[in-house]
Amino acid sequence: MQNEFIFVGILTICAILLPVGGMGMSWMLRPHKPNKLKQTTYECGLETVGETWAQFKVSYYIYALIFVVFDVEAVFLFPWAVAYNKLPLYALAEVLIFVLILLFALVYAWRKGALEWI
Amino acid sequence: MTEQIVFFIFTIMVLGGGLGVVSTKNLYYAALFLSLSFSGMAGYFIMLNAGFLAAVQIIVYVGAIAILILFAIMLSRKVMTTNEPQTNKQNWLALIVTPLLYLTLIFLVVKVNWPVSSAAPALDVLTQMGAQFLGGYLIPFEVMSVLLLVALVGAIILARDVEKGRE
Amino acid sequence: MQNIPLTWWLSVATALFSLGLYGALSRKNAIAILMGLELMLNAVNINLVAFNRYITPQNVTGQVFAVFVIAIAAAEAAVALAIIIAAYRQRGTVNVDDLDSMKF
Amino acid sequence: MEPIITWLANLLANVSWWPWPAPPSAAIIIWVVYGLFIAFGIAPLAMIVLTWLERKIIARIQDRIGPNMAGPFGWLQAVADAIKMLTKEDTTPAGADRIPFNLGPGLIAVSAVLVFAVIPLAPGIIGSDLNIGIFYVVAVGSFGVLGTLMAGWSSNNKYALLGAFRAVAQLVSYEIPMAISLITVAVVAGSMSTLTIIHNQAVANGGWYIVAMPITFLVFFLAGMAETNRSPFDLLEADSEIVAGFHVEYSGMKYAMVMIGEYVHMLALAGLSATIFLGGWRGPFVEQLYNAVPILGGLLGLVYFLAKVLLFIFVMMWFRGTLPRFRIDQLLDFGWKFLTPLSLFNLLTSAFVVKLFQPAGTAGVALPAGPLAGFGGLGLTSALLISNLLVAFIASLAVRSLARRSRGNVLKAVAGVEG
Repeated sequence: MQNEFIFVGILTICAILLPVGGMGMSWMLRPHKPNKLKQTTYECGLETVGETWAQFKVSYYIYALIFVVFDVEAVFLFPWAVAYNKLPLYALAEVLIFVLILLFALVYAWRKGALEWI
Repeated sequence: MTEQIVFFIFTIMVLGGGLGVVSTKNLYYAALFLSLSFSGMAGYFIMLNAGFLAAVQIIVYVGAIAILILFAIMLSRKVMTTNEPQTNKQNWLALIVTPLLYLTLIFLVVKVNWPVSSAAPALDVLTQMGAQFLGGYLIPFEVMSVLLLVALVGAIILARDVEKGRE
Repeated sequence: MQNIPLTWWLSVATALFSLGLYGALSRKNAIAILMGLELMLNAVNINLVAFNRYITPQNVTGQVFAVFVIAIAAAEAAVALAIIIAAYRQRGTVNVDDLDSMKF
Repeated sequence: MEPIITWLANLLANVSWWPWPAPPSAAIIIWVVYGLFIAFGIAPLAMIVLTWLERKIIARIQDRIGPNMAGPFGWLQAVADAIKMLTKEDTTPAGADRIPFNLGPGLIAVSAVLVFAVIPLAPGIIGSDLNIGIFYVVAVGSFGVLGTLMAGWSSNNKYALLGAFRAVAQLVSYEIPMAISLITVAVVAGSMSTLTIIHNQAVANGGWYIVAMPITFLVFFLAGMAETNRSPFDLLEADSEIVAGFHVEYSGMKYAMVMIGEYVHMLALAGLSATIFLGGWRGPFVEQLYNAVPILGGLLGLVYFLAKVLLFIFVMMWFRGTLPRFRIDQLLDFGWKFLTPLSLFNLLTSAFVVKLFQPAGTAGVALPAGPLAGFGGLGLTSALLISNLLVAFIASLAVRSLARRSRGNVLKAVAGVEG
């Protein structure tokens, strides 16, 4: 196991203890008096109409989609950035091609109107 | 000893998450179980001297693919009901085939004498990886950007044109 | 590290692969099938990285492959979900048993 | 951490009264203490101090006094709020998915706290110097996105669900410019480790990165503000217009967890900006003093670091006090159509400049030196500054021409309606 990640594990446990401890303490201290009115959905006092699972438009999905593509691109660029100092000039040219192809993807999405919030 | 305990914790996350994905009727829970499984796998990668890959796993799977799946579940939500069975007619066949496959593979895994090396793991994983992306694996690297471009174009056309057709 | 033999990793990967295969074969919902596929790809990744660590620890080829697998999984998920959404909008269902005609 | 670990190890070596068979190693003890300090010291303190500070600063900007009744300068107000949150009844809406509903806020808080593992507080005080440092920061941020979606989805409230989807659209949009500006930093520093980044910001190596890469800094900081849901990017919360976004159904301690997540995230962003762009604990006399008397040097470094962090916190609150809120379409446009291309171009030009100044190959790598390698760190800094300003100038030209075109379209449309 890699040594330097042990602290990340310890910190994760401590960080999980924070909400667990906080909610546990509040559970012991706070009053528990639920009633039907309190548990209704909060809509500024109005009655809820219709079901919660409203239909969503597809723009949300398209933003997530473009994000996935660029996220993967960023993943590939991080090791390149670290190795960059130890590589000859061609490293720049290759990444230039890589980034330009993906910039083309961005331009395509832009021209297609996928980046418009209607 | 500690390592084995940590391994078991991650195994519970990975396999428990996987079991949840295939057994729960609620797709929302399935996606959350999937994220749990992915996180456990990131722990595996850290144990296997692949810290960078662990971060990639979290970023791409938990941060992007799980989110994308949740969005897609939301968009096709209307047809999803949790009270009817979620399995199809071949369920019984799958229940027979997959354990058989599992047993066969386990048999192979145990039988083969793996040439385990005892050399120390590489220290400069990141530098090596960057050098390999731009050296030996240059073509896959560049093709990957084309693949991402094609995926984006295809997905936008698929998702948008339908919307236009409905208007 | 050598406290954990290689076969443990391989067994977990096999179990995960079988789970994913079962999910992909038996579920009705297309998104659930996709999740099964993702599990299978992840099982392959465990194998790649474990082999890299135990058999050729000096170089990182297995990890490079795993990064490619993850990237392809992302592209696959993006397109697959777009197809599912398109199918849902056209046909009003994401049940693969009902999506059996080649022409919409 | 090494000096402290060695110190404790020496201390433990002399202990003969340890009750258990084998004492845990010094490193583990230090790490557990430090982890508990981060989770139970920094995080609640961030919430209490920052809420008070924010109310005071915003009040001053708006020509009010702010909290002034409880305690001197009203600072007990924040403590009172914390106690109120702790003892308040916590209602769960009837149709909520209970488990994810409770997990969501926890996940948000955990993801914010985890960032502190790689932020060095002072020379010698860092949780763990990961070689993937700034990449790790991007990774743990992903859990926050998932937590947001879980919180909104499980509430069984359509406004919470809508808010969660908007929030996630915003968070993922700004993750890209943030990641790309971090890549730019990694190219210039040649490493992702936060300690190496601080080391490379010594005056001899070219000085603070904010001087060398102002555009990268701006992109990072703005994207980070959007990631923390701070005004002017806080439209998913927008407490003066809508009640709240994804966390509308939360009350009591779970609401406090969402808030802790927000404020700790804000502190982490300020700490990261200070580490990456302002040299972290770097300042006059720190290193000399650290080499002579480690404790004093460490304290001085901590003071410098806190001063830089407070500066960034103040800037964030200043933004909130002065700037109006974005609309969602403007927000996404700003992320995708401006920050993302800008950061990509900036990455490419910075990489080119770095290549020009690259020193000859070290340790086994045969590489010719860049043509301008003789100028050293300061030369690199000034060249990067010039290239950054050039990119900014070109970007402003592009924005101007695009804005003119869209204004022309609007004018044409108006003329068409009138004619």
